[in-house]
Amino acid sequence: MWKPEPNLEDLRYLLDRAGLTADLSLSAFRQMCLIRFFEDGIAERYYVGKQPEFNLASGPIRGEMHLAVGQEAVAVGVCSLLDDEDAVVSTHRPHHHAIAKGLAPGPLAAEIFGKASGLCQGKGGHMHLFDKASNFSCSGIVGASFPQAAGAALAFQCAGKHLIAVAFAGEGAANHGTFSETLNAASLWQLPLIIVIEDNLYADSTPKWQAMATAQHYQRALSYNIPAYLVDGMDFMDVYRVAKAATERARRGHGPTVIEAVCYRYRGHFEGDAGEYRTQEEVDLWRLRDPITLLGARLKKLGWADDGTLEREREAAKREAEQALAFAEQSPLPEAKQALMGVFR
Amino acid sequence: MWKPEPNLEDLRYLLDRAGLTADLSLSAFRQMCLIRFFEDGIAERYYVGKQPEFNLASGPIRGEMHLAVGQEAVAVGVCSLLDDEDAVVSTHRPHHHAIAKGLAPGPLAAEIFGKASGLCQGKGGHMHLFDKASNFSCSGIVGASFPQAAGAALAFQCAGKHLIAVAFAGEGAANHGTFSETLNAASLWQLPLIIVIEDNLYADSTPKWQAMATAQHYQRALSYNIPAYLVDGMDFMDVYRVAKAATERARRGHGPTVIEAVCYRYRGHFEGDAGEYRTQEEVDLWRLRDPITLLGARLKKLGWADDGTLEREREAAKREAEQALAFAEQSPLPEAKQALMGVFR
Amino acid sequence: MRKLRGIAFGVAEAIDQEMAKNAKIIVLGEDVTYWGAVFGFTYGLHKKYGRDRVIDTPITEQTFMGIAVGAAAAGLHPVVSLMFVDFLGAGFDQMYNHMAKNHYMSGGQFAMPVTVVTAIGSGYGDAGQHSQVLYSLFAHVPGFKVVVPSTAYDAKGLTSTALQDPNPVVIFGHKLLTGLPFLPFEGEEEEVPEEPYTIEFGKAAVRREGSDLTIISAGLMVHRSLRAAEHLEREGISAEVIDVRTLVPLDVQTLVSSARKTGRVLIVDEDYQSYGMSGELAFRIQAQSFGTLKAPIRRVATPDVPIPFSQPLENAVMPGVERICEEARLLAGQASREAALAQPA
Amino acid sequence: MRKLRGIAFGVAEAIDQEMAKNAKIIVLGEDVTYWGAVFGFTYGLHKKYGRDRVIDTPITEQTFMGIAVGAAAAGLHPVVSLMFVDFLGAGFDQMYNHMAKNHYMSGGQFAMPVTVVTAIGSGYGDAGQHSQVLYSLFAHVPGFKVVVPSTAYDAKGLTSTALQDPNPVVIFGHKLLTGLPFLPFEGEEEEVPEEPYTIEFGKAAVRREGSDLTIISAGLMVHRSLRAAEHLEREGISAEVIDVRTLVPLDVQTLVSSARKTGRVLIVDEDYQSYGMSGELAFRIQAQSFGTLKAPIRRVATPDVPIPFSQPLENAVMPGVERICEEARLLAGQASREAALAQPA
Ligand SMILES: Cc1ncc(C[n+]2csc(CCOP(=O)(O)OP(=O)(O)O)c2C)c(N)n1
Ligand SMILES: Cc1ncc(C[n+]2csc(CCOP(=O)(O)OP(=O)(O)O)c2C)c(N)n1
Ligand SMILES: [Mg+2]
Ligand SMILES: [Mg+2]
Repeated sequence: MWKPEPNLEDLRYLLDRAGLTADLSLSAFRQMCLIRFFEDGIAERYYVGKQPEFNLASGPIRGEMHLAVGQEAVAVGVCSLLDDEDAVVSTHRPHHHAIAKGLAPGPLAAEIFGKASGLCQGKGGHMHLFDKASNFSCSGIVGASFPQAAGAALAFQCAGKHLIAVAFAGEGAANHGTFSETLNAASLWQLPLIIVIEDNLYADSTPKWQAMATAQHYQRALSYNIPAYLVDGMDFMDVYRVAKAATERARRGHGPTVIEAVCYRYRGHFEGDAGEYRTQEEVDLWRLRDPITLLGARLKKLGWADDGTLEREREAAKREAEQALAFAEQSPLPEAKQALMGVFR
Repeated sequence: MWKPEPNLEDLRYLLDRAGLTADLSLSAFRQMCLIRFFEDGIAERYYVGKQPEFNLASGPIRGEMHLAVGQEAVAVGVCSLLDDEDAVVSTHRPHHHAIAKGLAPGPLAAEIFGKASGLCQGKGGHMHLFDKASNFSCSGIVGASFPQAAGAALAFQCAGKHLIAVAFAGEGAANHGTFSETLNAASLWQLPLIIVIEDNLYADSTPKWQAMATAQHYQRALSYNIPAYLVDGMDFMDVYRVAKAATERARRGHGPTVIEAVCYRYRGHFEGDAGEYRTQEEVDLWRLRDPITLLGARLKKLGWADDGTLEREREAAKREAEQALAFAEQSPLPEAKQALMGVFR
Repeated sequence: MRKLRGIAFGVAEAIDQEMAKNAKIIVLGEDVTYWGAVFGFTYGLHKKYGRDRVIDTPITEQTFMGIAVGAAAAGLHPVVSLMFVDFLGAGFDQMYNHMAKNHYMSGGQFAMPVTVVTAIGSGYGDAGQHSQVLYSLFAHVPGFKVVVPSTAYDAKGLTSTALQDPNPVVIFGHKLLTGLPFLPFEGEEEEVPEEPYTIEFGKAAVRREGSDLTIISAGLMVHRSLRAAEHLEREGISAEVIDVRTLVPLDVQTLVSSARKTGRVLIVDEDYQSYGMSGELAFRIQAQSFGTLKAPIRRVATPDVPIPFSQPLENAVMPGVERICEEARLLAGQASREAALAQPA
Repeated sequence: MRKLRGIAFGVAEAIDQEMAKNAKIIVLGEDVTYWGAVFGFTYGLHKKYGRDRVIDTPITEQTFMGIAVGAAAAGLHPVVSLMFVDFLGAGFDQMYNHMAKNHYMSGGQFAMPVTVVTAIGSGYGDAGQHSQVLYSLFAHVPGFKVVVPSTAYDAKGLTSTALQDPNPVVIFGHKLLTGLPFLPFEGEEEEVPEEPYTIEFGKAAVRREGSDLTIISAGLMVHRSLRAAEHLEREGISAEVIDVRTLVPLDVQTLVSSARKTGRVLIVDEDYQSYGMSGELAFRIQAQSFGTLKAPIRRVATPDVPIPFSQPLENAVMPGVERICEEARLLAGQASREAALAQPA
C-alpha cells in the first residue's frame, strides 16, 4: 500500500540477508493462523450470553475484551525471534503477543475464561496474563509496559546474560511519558531492549491525528540516538527483517531499538465498540492487506508453499485453537476462598 | 566559549534584527544585578543561625534553599519579553524567574522568610512562590511546570487572548515524561507556549551525562515538529534574540518553541551542598563567562554604557535588593491560626 | 420531570447546563467526545459545544491533569475525565500536590476550580486494574472535595454544585450505577427535574429510617445496603440506611445522630478495607457517640487484596447483599462487651 | 556493639550487609551514589559495590519504579529510593498497580522482591511538597508491607528483613530521625550490633509501660509520645507508649491488649488526620476492646491542610509534645459517656 512490493529476486535477496527460511516462514504462517482462530474463537464465545442484550458482565467471558485480529504479523514477526527466557511485556491487547511468545494456548484461554486451570488461576484475566515459563507479562495500564521491559533488560544486563526484553505498546501508549523516559534510560544504559509500537491508527475512539503532533513516533527514538524503524505491520517479512537486526544488536550488547509497525485492528477497540469513529470503507481497505493472506501469497510466490500446504497449516492451527478453547470451557472455576490468598508470597 | 564572539558590526546587525535596544539592554543589566544581589543576600541571611552547625531547621530562613546565581541571563532574557498577564510557571529554583517576571522583591523575600507580608502569607515558601498579579507560579516537584504552563497557554488560546505562557525547567526535569507529553500537546494544539530548559549541567549531584542519553534535549522538540534552539545561557543577548522570535511566534498563534539554554549554577544545588560531584576548576571556568560581566562588556563595546552607568545600575539594584530583604526581615511572622485556613476557597 | 436511568445522564446533563451558562467550563480527557468518556459522563457535549470546549487528549494523565491546573489558574473551569479511577497513579502528582494545594500554598491567590469525573467499582469482571474504588486516597490528602453520587438525582445536583465550586472536586461515579446499556444496573430509574438544581455538599441522605442499627455507605453500596435492609426487615431487624454522598466534607452530624439513636453501626464500603473510609467513619462516630453505642462498630468492605478477575473470586471480595445481611445480623444480636472480648485480640 | 546515631546509618548498613550476601540486590534512584539518596539511606554503597549495582537514575519516578518491577520479575531484588515520599505521585501507578499486584494477579508466578526506601515528615521548614508522611496511602492499597522504623536498631533490623522478603516493602524513614548533621535529630544514639540481624514484621514494640492510657504511634511520633509520657508522668498520668513499627502487617494483638489494660487510647500520627492511620487503628481497637474502653479513642494528627512553610504555621499543624499531652490529659480525665455526649454531634 505505502511501500513497493519487491519482485521475486529482490525478495529472495532480502530474506536471505535476514536468514528467513521457508521453515521459519511457514511456522510463522501457522502461528498467525493460530492467533486468528484463537481471537475469532474468543470473540464468538464472548458474545455467548451477551445477546440480545450486550452486557459486559454476562456470559462465560466477562469484562472488557480487546482482540488483536489484523495485528498478527507484528506479534509473530518479533516474537519468532525470541527464546523462552527473553522477556515480553505486553498491554491490554495481549493475546497475539502471548501466543507468538509461545504460551500454551489452553491455559491462556482458560485464564481469559477465569478458570482455575488458567495461567493465573483466574486471578488475572484477559488484561493480566502472566507466564513465568515463557517470561511473559502484561498490564492493563497504558504506558506501563515500557519501563517494565527495560527493567527486565537491566536484569539481563546485570546478570551478563545474552537475553533481551521486548515491550509492546500501541501508538496511543507512545504518547505517554513512560515511552520517552524509557527511551532515555535504554539509550543511556544501552539496554538489550526492543520497543515495538503497534500503530493501529486508533487509541480507543481517538484517531491518531487527534492525539499525536506528528504522523509517527519513531523519529523520537532517533532523537535519543536509538535506531528506529518504521515498518509495514501487515507484512510479517518486513517486521521480521527489522526485528532480526534489532534482536541481534540487543543480544550482542549494542543497545535498544524501536520498531514502529503500522497495522490495523479489524475489530473494535474492545468488543461492543460500535466504531462510530471510523468508516466501514477504511476497515475494508485494510482487510485487503490482510497479513495472513499476504504472507500466504508470498510463500507461494517464493515457491515455499502451495495451497495445499497452507490449507494444512491453517487446519492444524484451527484445531489447536479449538482445543485450547475447549480446554478453557471445560475447566472448572476457581474456588471462592482462593480470592483471599496470594497477596504476599 | 563554545560559540564565536560576534564582532561589533555583526553584533549590531543581530541586535537590530531582534529589536534589542540600549534601553532594554541596560534595564536587563539592572535586573540581572538585582537577581544577583537578591540571591547573594538570601544566601547570606540563610546562614545566619546555621553556623557553626549547618542545620536546615535553624535561622531566619528554614528548609531547602536553591539559588540561581549564574543563571540570571536566562531568566531575564526570556522574561523581559513578557507582560504581566503572560504566565510563567517555574521550579524549585524560582527566584530569578520571579524577579525577572517583575514580582515585587519585598513580598517575594518576605515569602522566603515565611513572613505574613510574603506573597503567600508564609504558606508557600521558597519553592512555592505565587503571584496572581504577575501571573507567576512554581512547584517544588520536578517536571510539574511543563503541563501547568501548557494549561495556561490553552486557557489563553480558548479566550482568544494574545498571551503566552512560559515553562521553566532544568535539564534534569526534561528527562521527566511530562516534558515529552507537553511537547506533544503543545505541538498538536499549537499552544502559545515557550518551554525554557535551563541546562546547568547538573540535577542535584547528578551530572547530565549520567542521566541523559544525549548531550542536549532540544532535538527532541524537533522530533515533535516544534522549533527548538540551543542558546548560550550565559549570554543575555543570545537568549533574548531567540526568545524574541519565540514570543512573537506564540503571540501570533504559530505555536510553541523550545529554548535550551546552557548555563551554570555557581552555588550548590541547594545551600549546604558540598559539591563533591564537581571540581572547583570547573566552577572557576564558568565564572569567567559570568553573564553580568559579559553583558556589561557588551554594553560598553556597543557604546551603550560606560563604567559609570553600569556602576550606577549596579548600585540601584543593590539598594533594591537590600530594601526587599530588610522588608522581609522586619515583617512579622504569620499567626499560627492561619495554618488551618484557606484549604478551600 | 422525566425519568432518568442512572448517574451518567445526570452528570452529563449537569455539565451541559453549566457549560451553557458558563463559557469558562471546558471538558478534557481521553475519549470525551465520541465515547462520552466511556462511561457517559460527557456524552453528547462535543456535539453541542464543539471540539474547542470538549477536547480529546492524548493518553497522558499527568499532563492533562497539569493542564487542568494551569488552565484553572488562568481562569477556566476544566472538567477533567479520569476514565477509570484506577489510572490515578499515572497523574496523581498533579492532582494531590498541585490541584489540591495551590490555592492554600498561594495564600488564596489562585482559585482551583477543577472538576474531576471518574469511574469506580467492580462487579462486571474487569479485574485488578479496572475495578477499584480508591476514593479514600483522595479523601486522605487535603484539598479535594470527594463526591460519591448514588442516584441520578444526586449525580445531577452534586455535579452542578461541583461546577459552581471554585475548588477541586472529584466525582466518583460507580460503573454499575451509570445506567449504560452495556453494564449491569443496580440503581433505579427515577424522576429528575429537567431544570438545573444544586445539592449542597456535606449533607448525608437518610435513605431509609430504622431503629435497630445504622448502615452507612456510599455509591453502589447504598443500593446493596437498601436491599439488605429489606431482607433484614423481613427478619425483624430494622435498619436505617445512610448515604454519605460526600466523604469530604463529611456530614458527621447525621451519622452521629443515627448512631446515637440505634446504638449499632455497620459501615459498608466498596473501597479496600484498611486505612480508608470505614476506619475514618468509625473514628468520627465513636468519638461522639461512644457511650451510646451498644456494640462495636462493624464493617463490610473489600478485603485487602487486588480485585481478582474470575467471577467467583470477584464475588468473594466485592461486598454483597448477603455479607451485609450477615454482618447486620451479628451486629443486631451482639451484646457489646461480651462479644468484643470473645474475639481473639 | 557501637553506638549509632539515627536510622539512616541503620538502613544503609543493612543494605550493605545484605548486598554483600546477595548479588541480586541492586540500588536504584535519584542521587543514590554521591548523596546516598540525600537522606543517607544508601550512603557509601556505590563506593563498595560500584555503579553497576548502585545506579543513579534520571528524574523519572514512574519509569524507575517500573524498571524495578521488571527487574524484580526477572530475578533481581531492587532497592529503590523514592527520595521524598511526596514524589509518590510521579510514580504511583507502577507502585500500586504493578509492584503491589503482580504477584497476586499472576497467580503467584512472579515474586516481587522490591524494597522502596523513602523519606517522610516535616519539622524543618520544607513546606507543602516536601514534608508529607503519606504512609496511609501505601497502607490502604493492598500488596505493600509498610515499615516505619523509629530507631537505628529497628531501622537496621527491619531493613534486613525487607531485603530477605520476596514482597514489596516500603520503608518510611523520618527525616528528623536520620541522624544526619544537616537536620534536627529527635531520636537517640543507641547501641546497634554490627552483625546482621532481622526484626520480624508485624510486631509492635511497647516502648514504655503505663497504666492510665495507651499512646500508639509510629516513626518520629514515637519519640514525641515518649517525651509527652515523661511530662504526663510528672502530672501523675501513666502512659503506655506503643510503636507500631509496621502498619502492614499490623500487630493488632499488642494494641488491643494495651487498650484493654488501660481502657484509654490516644493515637498519635504525623500523617494527615482523615481517612488514614488513626481511623484504621481506632477501628481495629474498638472492634476488639469495645466493652473495656473507658472513653472514646482520641487522636493527634496533622490536620487536613497542606503543610505550610512558615515556622509558626508548620508548628501549628505538626503534632507536638504539647498537643499530645493535652489530648492525653483530656483522655485520662474523661468519663466516657458524658464526655462523648457533651460534644456537639
Ligand atoms: C494510564 C491509562 N490511561 C487510560 C487507559 C484506558 N485505555 C485503555 S486502552 C486505551 C487506548 C490505547 O491505545 P493504543 O495504545 O494505541 O493501543 P490499542 O488499543 O490501539 O492497541 C486507553 C486509553 C488505560 N488503560 N491506562
Ligand atoms: C518528581 C521529583 N523528583 C525528584 C525531586 C528532587 N529534586 C529536586 S531538584 C532536583 C534536581 C533538578 O535538576 P534540574 O531539573 O536540572 O534543575 P536544577 O536544580 O539544576 O535547576 C531533584 C531530583 C523532585 N523535587 N521532584
Ligand atoms: Mg492504537
Ligand atoms: Mg540542572
